[in-house]
Amino acid sequence: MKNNFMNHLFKKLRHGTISVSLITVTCLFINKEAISQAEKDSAKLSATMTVSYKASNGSRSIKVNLKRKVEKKFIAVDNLKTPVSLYFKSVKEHNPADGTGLVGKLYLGKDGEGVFEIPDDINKLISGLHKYTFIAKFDADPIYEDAEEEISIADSKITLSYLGEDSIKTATATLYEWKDSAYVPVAGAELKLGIKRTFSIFPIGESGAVTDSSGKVSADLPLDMPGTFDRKITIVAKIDEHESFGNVEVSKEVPWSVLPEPIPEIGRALWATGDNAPYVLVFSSLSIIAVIWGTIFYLISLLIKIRKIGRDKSS
Amino acid sequence: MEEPKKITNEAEAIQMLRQYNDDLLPRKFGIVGNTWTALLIIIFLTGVYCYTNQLRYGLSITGMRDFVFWGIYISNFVFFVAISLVGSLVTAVLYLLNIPWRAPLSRISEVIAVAAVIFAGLIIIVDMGRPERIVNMFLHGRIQSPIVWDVMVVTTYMTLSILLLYFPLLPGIAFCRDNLKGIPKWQKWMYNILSLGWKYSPEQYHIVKKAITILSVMIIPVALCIHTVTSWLFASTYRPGWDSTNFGAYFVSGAFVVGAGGVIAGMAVLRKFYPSYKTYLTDLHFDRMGKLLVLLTVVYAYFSINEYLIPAYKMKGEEAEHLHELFTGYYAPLFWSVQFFGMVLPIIVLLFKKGRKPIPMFIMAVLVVVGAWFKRYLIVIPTMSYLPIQEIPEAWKHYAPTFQEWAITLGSLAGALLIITFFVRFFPIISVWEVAEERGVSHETIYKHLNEGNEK
Amino acid sequence: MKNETTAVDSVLMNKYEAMHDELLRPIQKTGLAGKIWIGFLFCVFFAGVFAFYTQETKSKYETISLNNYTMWGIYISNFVFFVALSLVGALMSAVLKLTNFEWYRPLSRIAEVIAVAAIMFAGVGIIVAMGHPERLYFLLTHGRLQSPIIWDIVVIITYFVATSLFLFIPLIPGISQLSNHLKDKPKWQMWMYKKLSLSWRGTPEQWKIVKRCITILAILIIPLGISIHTVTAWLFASTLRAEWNSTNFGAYFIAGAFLLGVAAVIVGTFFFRKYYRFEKYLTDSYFDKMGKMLVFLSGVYFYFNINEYLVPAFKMDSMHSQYLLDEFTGKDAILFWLVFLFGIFVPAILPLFKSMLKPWPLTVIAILVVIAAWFKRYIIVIPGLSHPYLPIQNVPHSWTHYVPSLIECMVVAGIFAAALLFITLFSKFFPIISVWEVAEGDGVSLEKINLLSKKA
Amino acid sequence: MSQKTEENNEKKTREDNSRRDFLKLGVFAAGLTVAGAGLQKAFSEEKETGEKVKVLTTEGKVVEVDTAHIKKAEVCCVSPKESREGIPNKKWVMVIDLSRCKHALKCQHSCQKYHHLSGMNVWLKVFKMQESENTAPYWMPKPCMHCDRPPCVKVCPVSATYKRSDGIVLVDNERCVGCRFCMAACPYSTRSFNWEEPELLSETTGETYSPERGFPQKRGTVEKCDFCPDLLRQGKLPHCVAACPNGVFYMGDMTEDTVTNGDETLRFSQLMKDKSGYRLNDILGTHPSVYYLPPVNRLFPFKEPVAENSDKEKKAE
Amino acid sequence: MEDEQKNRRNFLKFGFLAAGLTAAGVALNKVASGDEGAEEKVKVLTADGRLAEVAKSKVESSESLSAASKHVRQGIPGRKFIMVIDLTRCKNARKCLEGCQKMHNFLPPVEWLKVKEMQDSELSGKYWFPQLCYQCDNPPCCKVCPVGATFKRSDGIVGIDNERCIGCKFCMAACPYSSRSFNYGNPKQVEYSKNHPLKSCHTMDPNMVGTVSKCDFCPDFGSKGILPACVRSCPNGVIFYGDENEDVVSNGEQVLRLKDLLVNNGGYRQFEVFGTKPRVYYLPPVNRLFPFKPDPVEHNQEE
Repeated sequence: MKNNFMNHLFKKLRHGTISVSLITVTCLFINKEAISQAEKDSAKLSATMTVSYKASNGSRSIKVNLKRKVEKKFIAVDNLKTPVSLYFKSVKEHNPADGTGLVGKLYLGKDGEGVFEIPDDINKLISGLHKYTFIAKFDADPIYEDAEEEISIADSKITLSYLGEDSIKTATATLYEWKDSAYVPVAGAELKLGIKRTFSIFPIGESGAVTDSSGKVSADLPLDMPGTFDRKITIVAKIDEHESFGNVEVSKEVPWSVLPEPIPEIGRALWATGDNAPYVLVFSSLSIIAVIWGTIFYLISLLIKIRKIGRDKSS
Repeated sequence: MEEPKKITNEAEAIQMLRQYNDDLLPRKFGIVGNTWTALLIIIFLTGVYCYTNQLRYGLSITGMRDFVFWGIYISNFVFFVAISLVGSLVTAVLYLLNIPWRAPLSRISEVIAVAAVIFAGLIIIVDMGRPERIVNMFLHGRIQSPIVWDVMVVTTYMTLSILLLYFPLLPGIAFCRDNLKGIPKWQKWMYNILSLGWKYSPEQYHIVKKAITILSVMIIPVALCIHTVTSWLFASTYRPGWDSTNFGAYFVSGAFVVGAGGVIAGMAVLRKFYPSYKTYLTDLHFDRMGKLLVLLTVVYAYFSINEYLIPAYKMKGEEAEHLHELFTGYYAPLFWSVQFFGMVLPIIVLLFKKGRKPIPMFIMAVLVVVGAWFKRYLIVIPTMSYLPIQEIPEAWKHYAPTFQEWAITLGSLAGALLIITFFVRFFPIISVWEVAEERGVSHETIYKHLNEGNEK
Repeated sequence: MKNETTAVDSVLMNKYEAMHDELLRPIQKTGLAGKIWIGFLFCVFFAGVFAFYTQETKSKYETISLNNYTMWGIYISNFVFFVALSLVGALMSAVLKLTNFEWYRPLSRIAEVIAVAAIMFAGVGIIVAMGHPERLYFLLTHGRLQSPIIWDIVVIITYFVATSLFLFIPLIPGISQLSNHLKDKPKWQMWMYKKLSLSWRGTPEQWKIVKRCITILAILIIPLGISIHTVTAWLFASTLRAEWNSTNFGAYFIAGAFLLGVAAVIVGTFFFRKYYRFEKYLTDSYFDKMGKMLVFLSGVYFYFNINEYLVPAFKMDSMHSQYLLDEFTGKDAILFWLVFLFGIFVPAILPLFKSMLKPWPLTVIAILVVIAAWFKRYIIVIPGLSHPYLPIQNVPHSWTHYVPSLIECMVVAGIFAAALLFITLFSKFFPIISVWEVAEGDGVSLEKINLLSKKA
Repeated sequence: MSQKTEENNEKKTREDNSRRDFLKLGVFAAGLTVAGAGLQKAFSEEKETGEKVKVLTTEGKVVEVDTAHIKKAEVCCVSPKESREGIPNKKWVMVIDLSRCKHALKCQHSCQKYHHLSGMNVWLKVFKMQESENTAPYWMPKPCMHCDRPPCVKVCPVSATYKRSDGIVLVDNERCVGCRFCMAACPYSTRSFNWEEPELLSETTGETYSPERGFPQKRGTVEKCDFCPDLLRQGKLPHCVAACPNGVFYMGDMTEDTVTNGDETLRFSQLMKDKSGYRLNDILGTHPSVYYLPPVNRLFPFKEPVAENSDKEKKAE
Repeated sequence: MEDEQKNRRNFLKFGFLAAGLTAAGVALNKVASGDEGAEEKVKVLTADGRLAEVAKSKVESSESLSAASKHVRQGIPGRKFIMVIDLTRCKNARKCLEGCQKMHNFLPPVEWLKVKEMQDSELSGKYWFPQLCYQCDNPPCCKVCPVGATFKRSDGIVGIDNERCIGCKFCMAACPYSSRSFNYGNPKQVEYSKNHPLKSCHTMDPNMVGTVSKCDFCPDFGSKGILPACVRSCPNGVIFYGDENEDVVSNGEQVLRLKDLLVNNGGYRQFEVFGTKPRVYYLPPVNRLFPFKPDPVEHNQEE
């Protein structure tokens, strides 16, 4: 049913846009020709692709970064013309050639970066595997040589607990890895605790803390840290760029009694919008205008009166 | 130089009124007048052309850039607002003070005021980056902004000035309608419409008198407001040189000076090209206006001293830089010439009786007016260059108006003069009935005479 | 025609003869009420002298409540008040005279004597405020031309001399009359009259000289009056303090001074009229005119107040906001708004009603204006001092709130009493209305006036 | 003509935020049932390129999709009306650590680039400052201060510039009448004016205008630093903060009391206490939202730049 | 305590005439300064408390006993005194103030040197701020003085001649830093001054009733290369003092290059915007040595 609907949709679209597509192709062709001219002059450039993995509260994403070396310095690639494709290696039909197993395609941004968010469905699908490998690659770019990069991630899990009754409020995080069909605590891994803020995570506890034998790290929360206006605060536990787990992050919203400083209201002020002018100003200016323009209209009525008198007399 | 004698004898009065009317009816321009008008039209049209360029290419055709972002348009605007105050000065203040010699001057000053205030409004639109959005002023006007206050008072003042010009003009228009022969149809039609069916009836006359009194009382505070608010456009900022509580009074007093100068210049020109006006614009008028100009200039000097000496005594940070530039720096030549020619010299010359003759008066008046224009330049422009200016091209630091900017500004000045010129061409520039009234002619006699003219 | 004028003359002559007699009455004898009044003033004055003696001999910590932050207290604000009051001489006798407002004549001497008393005790008031009054002569030996205080001293002395002359010269004919006609007076008094009359015989040469002196003084005294108050304003405006950092101060002070002066003359006129029974000469019509003047001057003063307060209030920078907010809504608000109400709004609005232009109501208004004017100076000088740029810390609590001490109040009251005493005693020795000036105003010739004084 | 449109289209496709692309693709891949009407509307405006990709579905099936559909919808663009309200429950604050600035000008370049600023208009300036003869010269980056009592907003006659609840002062260049009073009123000279028709960079043509982004610019209107509210809405740091190599800029939300320069996250109040934060010309009572940390123990010795502005000057001439 | 005071007193006495002029008072001082008794011997009290006899001409200050003399008005030749106050080190110990009060013989609540609690804006950190006369190079106080009682000297110091001061207090109104005091004549103070035998050549000691006084940068020490009282009394080395011409300042322990100190630590002057050009620089309170603690005591509550 679903597929039918989609196919129907696609067909309809294809018919409607053939001519435009043709032009696009021509245009691409012209482009390509121009570029191939350039290719003749110099060989394709080589670029280094780095791929990193991130799991945040169970949702996964892959970040692709493309750099190239110019005079011993790495700079971001901002002119990759072709999209980067991401494949999931464990899918049986995986075939880079015909695109099977493709998770997605994406054009890199100007900073040479792009993030593949793994869709929920695929995420669910691969969750059971506990070990996953992704391949990012692009080919046939007019400027850059083809590149391919693979990343393998072992399954891990962070649990986050919070003890907030006493005057000392503590957050504890435990790191587990999947070993022999069960999650077991990991010791000696650098596990960071923090509080979620708009742009970043405010670190709490000692910096560089590693998990103990039971896989735990704990830290006290600063008691004067303001939470949200609805009395909540989000604590975060994460590992960064772990060699086998990648980036894993877990957050938890907990009740918090410290309210932020209220945002000052602009109210009726000189610097407010026109509707919010101070009453004194509105009142005084309107009254002055009313008096003066009232008189002006009275004077104009006098003009009319003069005219009326003129007419009366002449008639 | 005695004041003209009062006339009580009716026959004499009628005789005099006849003479007045013959003398004062508008007439066709001679070659000089036509050349002058043509010249003004050319300058004005050049300005208009340059303005269309500005509309096309934006304000980039001007010499203004960030940092010095208000240029001669704004200083010209301030100048126009200043000169427009003369209407309220001569017409209203002198009227209310019962100064006996003011009647022949009132219409000259009022037409200058109207022309100036119209072009003040226009030039501020010229200065806008987005003139088509002037409508936003009404859609989204913020009462907190001094610009909105300025828009309100300029409109109000314009209306009041036009009314103050129009009310006393009614009998004059009617008289033209009835007595001008051999004029084109459209002109006749214009007089017909504008005279509002004026029948020289006492009721109408009474209404006019009443309206003039109301207007005279009302126009003074509005005139003070218009210039005070204009000064607040500057004084409400933090910039050195503008951050002054004195600005209101300083601007108003300066405005009276330039206004009086404008009227004197107008009087001298009219007297020169209409020899018959000598009877009305007598040496007495020049003498009195000369004294008035001295008084006004002295008052202006007082405010100028307060304006410059108090900060100069303190020589505070950025203000010191500003004052040094004015007193001894880049702007010093202009500054001292303006002070000398626009203030000191007129005071000295006009203190002497010989200085209060038409020709020296005319020269002094022109000096005052030109000095006043540059004074506004000095108020507006130098102040804008005292914040750390870096990372910008050298050319941006020193403002110099471009040719097109000058053309537009001169065009606006020509436009204002054009209004005055056309007015002189089509309407009596001296109010017959007011002059007669001043000479003690009773209202009844005036009606009688006017009716007689009507019958003719 | 000629008969007619002689008839008018004789009526006038009779009038002035009667006036002479009546004017001599208060000089001839003093009633009980007058004696009590003079005695009372003497008591207050001596109390003030005693208070000053105490202040100078005892520690100033105990006697006055000035401190390192509020270093200028009511002595200075009172000084400003007196300087303001002294401007009335320039206004009433000179400005009105030069602008041909003839009705000033009977009031000129009242105004002049108020001016002399005020400027005299302004000088005394400033000595009282000094830490080392005995070092006053240092101003001569070590004077620095750069200091506004020196400017102030110079203009105060000049103005004092000029006003005294302005009081004395028109008085000469009057004194000669007194020495001719007064009877039963102690020898010294007669001797004084004789000496002071400078052998006045009323010859045309003498008259000519007197007239010329008066004209020169009338012209001289205006710039002097303006400078004395402007320089006094600059004492404040030349500092870096936010609350006084205003280029508007000169004009603002002068406008206030004129308003205060007119109010003071109204009060003086009222009491002289009432207690010397001069209703015939100081008629209701003077109150009518003075009331209108109050309205006009309050309007002018209002204009400068607007500039003074609204321009910084629009910006509300941290330097100004502290004291502005204190004045608008904070701890000084009640005083501030009361002063505004009685010092500006009441005199601007109430005299617009005809019924308020009668002597009684107008005097009440004028007294309110005078009191408000005193507190206005208090507001200008004192509240701002408790908001310096750097915070006030670690000082006794009393240093942050200035409340004048008893000694200070007594000294100020003493100064007031002395000024009033001067005015009262003057009126007990000299005619308070200048007969010849009034007569001259009515068109009586000088020979007649001479005749008059001889005849009587 | 149509070819050009195609090119633009193509370019746009590449420029667009890839995350959105992917999301959309994901939607397709999952074969989610989306309301037909909405989809149709979305698709009817798009053109196919003919290039196909295959995607894995949840059932493990492969579906073929046209690349043209791997394209996100319009960049989030807030309407002028919404942009007047401000991001709820936020109060932005910036801290500039003067001891770290070495005039690298990366902040300025990034700002210019991402706001598509052309010509001479610079939103973020880096000034050489020296308070008095004996004291040290230092570099001072100067964005708009986003004052809590903005003198520019006070004087605007038409509410074209306005103060939002989150502290940002914005300019709506569809409302601005170009009177330049705000420029006169601003004691920090942060505003610039579009004196001529701005050289619109091609990627901005056809973009919907929003006061939150400031482009495309319009001739005869005022513009200035806007704190990048479009990024703030997405929880991203403004361009200058992200671009600075030395961590000079800290950005944060006052209600959260933290600021970050991307590398480190600090308590705002603590930072103010420790480093003696101050505001520029605080005495004017404008209450800026930008705080400075004094140039004490500077990380880099002060060096005058070589040949400053030579190219710019040329351009202006 | 008493010993210490005595020592200081002795120290002060050094260089001054001890006996002859004690009783003579102001008038005599003037006379004394006039005559040139070149070889007249005078007794002076040395630092260690002994009396010594020296030729009058050898005593530097004897020529200039009257503050009105030209020498004092000109300043110490070749000097350009300068002060740097490091706000990171101040913890409101108030020892500078005590030292100053002892040295210059005045009693609270008069403070020539104030320690204020400052906060630059609502959210900025609080800090302690020692504030004294800034000896501005463009002094607004000197501008307004009607009799030249306060004057600018070549060594940078703004002096007051309290024998010339007429007590109009205009200089106090003109000073934007409120750093001047007026001697209203606290009875205790009057008594104290009366009993105080010495009259410094360069300073306004003892305070004279009805005149203005203020921090004077201790020029009589400066002329001998001794640091001012406040610098020496500060336990935390907050205040650095020196000669700008030598480009070196010292707080008693450290000796530092002036330019380096200012440049490295972001030195600034209070209210640069007034254009007064103070000779006192501050180093901003960044990374303060002592956490800010509000002062529990309100000082000088008694008059």
